[in-house]
Amino acid sequence: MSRIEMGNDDQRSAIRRTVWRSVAALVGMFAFAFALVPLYDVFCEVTGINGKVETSAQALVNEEIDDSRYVTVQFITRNGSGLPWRMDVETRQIRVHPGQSAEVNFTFNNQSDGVSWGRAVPSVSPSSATRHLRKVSCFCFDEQRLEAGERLELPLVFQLARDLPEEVNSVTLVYTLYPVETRKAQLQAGAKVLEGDEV
Amino acid sequence: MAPKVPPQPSLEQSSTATAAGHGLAHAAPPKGILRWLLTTNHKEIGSLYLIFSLIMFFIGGIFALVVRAELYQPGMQLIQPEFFNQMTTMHGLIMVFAAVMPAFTGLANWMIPLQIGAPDMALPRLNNFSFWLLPVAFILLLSTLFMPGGGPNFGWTFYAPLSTTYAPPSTTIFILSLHIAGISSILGAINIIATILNMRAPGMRMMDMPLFVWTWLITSFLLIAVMPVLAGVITMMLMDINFGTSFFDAAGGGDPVLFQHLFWFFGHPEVYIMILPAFGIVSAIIPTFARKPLFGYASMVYATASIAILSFLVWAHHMFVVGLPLAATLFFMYTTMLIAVPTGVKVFNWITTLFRGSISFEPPMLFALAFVVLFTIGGFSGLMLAIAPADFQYHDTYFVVAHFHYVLVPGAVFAIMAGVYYWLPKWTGHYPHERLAQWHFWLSVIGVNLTFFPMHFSGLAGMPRRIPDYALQFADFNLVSSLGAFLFGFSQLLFVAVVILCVRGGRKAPAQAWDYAEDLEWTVPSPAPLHTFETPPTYQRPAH
Amino acid sequence: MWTVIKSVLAAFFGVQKEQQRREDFEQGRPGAFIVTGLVMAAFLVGILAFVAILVSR
Amino acid sequence: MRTLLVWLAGALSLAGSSQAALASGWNMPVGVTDLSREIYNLHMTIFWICVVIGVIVFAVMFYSLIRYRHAKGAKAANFHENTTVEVIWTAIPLLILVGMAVPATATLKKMYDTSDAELDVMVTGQQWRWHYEYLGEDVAFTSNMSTPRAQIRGDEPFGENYLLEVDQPLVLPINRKVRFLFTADDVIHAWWVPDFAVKQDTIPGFINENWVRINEPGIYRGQCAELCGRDHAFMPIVVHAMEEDDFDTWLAERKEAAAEEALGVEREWQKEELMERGEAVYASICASCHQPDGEGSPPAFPALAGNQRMLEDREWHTNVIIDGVSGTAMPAFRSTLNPVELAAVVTYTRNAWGNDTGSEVQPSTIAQRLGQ
Repeated sequence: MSRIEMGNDDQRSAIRRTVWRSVAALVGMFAFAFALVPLYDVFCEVTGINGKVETSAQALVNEEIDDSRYVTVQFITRNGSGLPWRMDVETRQIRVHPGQSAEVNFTFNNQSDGVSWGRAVPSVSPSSATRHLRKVSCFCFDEQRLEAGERLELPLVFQLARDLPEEVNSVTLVYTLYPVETRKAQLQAGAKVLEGDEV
Repeated sequence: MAPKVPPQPSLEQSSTATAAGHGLAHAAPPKGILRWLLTTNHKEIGSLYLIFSLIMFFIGGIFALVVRAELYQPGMQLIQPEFFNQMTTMHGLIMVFAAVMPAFTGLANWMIPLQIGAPDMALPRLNNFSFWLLPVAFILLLSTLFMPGGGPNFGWTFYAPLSTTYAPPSTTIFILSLHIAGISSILGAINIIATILNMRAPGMRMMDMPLFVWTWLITSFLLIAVMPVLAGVITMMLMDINFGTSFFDAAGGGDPVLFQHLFWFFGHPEVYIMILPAFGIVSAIIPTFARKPLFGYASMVYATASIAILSFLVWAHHMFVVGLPLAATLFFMYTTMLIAVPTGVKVFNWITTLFRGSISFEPPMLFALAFVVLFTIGGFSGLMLAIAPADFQYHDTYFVVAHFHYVLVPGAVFAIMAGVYYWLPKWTGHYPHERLAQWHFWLSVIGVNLTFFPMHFSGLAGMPRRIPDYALQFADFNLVSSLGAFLFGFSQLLFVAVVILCVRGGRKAPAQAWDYAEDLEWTVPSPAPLHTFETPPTYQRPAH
Repeated sequence: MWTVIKSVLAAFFGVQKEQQRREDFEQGRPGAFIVTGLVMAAFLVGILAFVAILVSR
Repeated sequence: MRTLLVWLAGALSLAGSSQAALASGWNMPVGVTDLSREIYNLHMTIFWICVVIGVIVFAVMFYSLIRYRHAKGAKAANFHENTTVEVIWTAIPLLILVGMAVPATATLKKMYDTSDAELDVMVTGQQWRWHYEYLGEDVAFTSNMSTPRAQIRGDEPFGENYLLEVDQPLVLPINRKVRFLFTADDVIHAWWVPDFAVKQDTIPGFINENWVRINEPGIYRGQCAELCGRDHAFMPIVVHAMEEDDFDTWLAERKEAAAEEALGVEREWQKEELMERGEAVYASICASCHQPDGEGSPPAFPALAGNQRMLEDREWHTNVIIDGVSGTAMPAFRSTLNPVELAAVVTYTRNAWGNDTGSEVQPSTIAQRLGQ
């Protein structure tokens, strides 16, 4: 009907080329949107945005303890909805020197008559401290399973790096307890049984 | 050197275009409804887009008036808060995705082939498809209002987890309709890029293209870059709601703030998608009625491009209060302030175009001038919002509502109306009724300012946005805003009247409808026949 | 190369002499301009990010 | 032209009035902290810069529109570029922007410095109320809007502080640096008190910080600033700032009251007592979703009146209130209500609106269930 459909092969192939390039860009951008999810996590961990912390254990770094200053570390536990657990921390706050490692115990108590899975989601404030917090061991790395009425004590071992910014003299660690969906929990339980681990 | 052709038709074959349908055998188009369902003609599809967007403009406007009626005085009189939230959400979604964007796409369909001397869009059948996706998308979206639990009620920005864990059941339909609308925009953008890059009249280089074509080219690139990101975000929402993932749910290790980053990575370029073509329209109208070439054509192109690039670097200025680290806040504050520079360049260029011109005030010019003034005011409040410490006070208040309505209503919407008045003679062969158009203009200008100017004050005084009821100290501002909104809303009926009268008759317009208008569309007869430029014109650079 | 950088810089500012622009466009190597533009955009981002991080310390 | 008049009128009305008059509701409040004053000054500086630029730009524009009218026979010039002018009008705005960025950066740095706080308050946003906890002080309470629904419906005349009044205001000392920790239980809210220039999103699962040092005692009001669902407009913030001594006294009294309440867990409560207390708790905590008549607003908020599952299974009923229901708006009240309040509200909901189970729950039972 129009010029395009009537011929002019050069133009038609040029148009086709443009279209394919656009489509490639589109697909790329769609993939990029999903790639942003892990990228964002990496970015957050590197920069400490949003108090997101490493979700896996870090090694303790042997560095000289900075005796010249104290940092107050506060621990706050919160309950998200839907998990019949009680979460306590043995102390609400401690004072540590940068470079020093510390251990604090948290207790979890399943108050229902059924087994359930939970996860403590960590958040750190101020965000400028996040990069300088090394967690050697934390209950928040894994999902926890508690039998009916079971009580579990788990430690948090951490170290504040010596290069913690000068102006930071108090760091708050918040743990919010959320239920892990049953379906997901069963899958993982199954996997663990297969691996022969103690469940 | 302005990229214009001389006032006289300079096309060898312009006479061939005069008589529609001659020369080449055109198959007889199907009659009635089928003709519109199956049309692949860029002019007919452009009209469909424009009519669709006008209808949606009124539907979104009715939602806005419901909101303003409830806010007329303190207390809940007319509707419930749940419904209020649905109204604000729907108003935003409809105006952004169903009114402003399709209106620009409609203008692009009509005018880009005419302005570059192409016989049609590059992909006519795709063009038809991308239009007909729109009614499907928005009928779906509107139908959610009648579903149990109501329609989307989480604001047009649909922040998680309000839009996921706590959303009404209809949210899945909302996501589906947004996907369809997004596909429509993307297909439209591909078509426009393919047309502009490959189908310009022989001799027309990129830097000879009218600014409307340039701004649309850049807008299309923005669309291709960010609509897939929107699609990605809503897909993640869909998975969070229906498949138990937790992209945005802290309980499963996700992060609600990630949603906002992704949304605004789409959302801020989206804002420019709605304003860049407006720049193009105004840049065509002002020189025409100042009878003087556009000042700084090249810098207009560069400014548009740099606004587009910067738009990818400023998204987090919508999120200054979510707790970004200091360095991020500073970075986004600086980039946002930087956008003021190319935007300022544009305004200065328009005003310098007026300087020592020979200015007349036909309806398109009135709207274009109001655009320059009122958009600039919106730009000023935007600059204030960029100052991060002050934004902690402005954020999510009516000050923000005032800001973006100044940029979008007397900004984008006035530019669309200016464009419609400017090109109506070309579309219908008649000039729009001047008196009525002037009434429409003045009532709109007064209505817009009555509605949105007091919002600056109520926002500064501390009124949060998206609230159905407010404290007593905001009562006076809201009363004025509501009266203004009804004035503005009802004066748009005049616009419909002008358009209908213009289609039916009126003073006959020649091919060169406006004395100094220079782009290629003015070389084809008015009304433009169904098929134009079937033999490509040879573009001749004007000698200013 | 230097003229390319100069032209791109001028474009960033949104100013360019018509004469120069004409020459650039007649040179007919859009790729060079686009690449330079992108590099300089990245450079700009780098500078701003650097300033932001520096100031926030 | 009319637009310019409107615009100028607005600008002049701002310029013409004194700062005090400005604070009375046309402009951003100056506020009662050093930072809020600094932010106000930034705001006014950038505002006046915009006004000056606006006046110049629009003056040139309107001069051109009037002077070069076609109707008056103006002949158009033909120039369309001038590099010098273009460089100037790019460079000048750039300099102005740098000039603005410097003080803005300085203020921002102060806003981010939360170190050396003397008091920590944890602020938790919930649909649709605020929960405050004085960290390390064993004092915590929920703050609900106290404007009666009848006023909102228009059945009663508006009170003086319509929609900006709460049952229990947050009490803060003046002259002390108070650090806020923000989080939320359900969706994102934003805690905002304009007089402090503090606005911060509260995000479920994450923690945010901000701080305030109030200079003057008084009552300061604000609102939630992030759309959080149906009653977003109805979760105001009221802060009562006291002299330091008064604050210490208040805090001591609150601690004592909390301790006394804890003792109440031990004793046996009469059903009437529980019903009375439960009615109060229900009205302030539950009624906004489940409605005062227990009818709820399904599907989001189920009805409690005649709810079979709830009436048949007292333990399930108690558990839902203590632990919440994941993926819904029902939060865990384990730590925001004490055992007495929990027992009272369970008893009340089992016996109100024709729910005549006759059963009651003692605070001691709840305490045991909570492992206390």
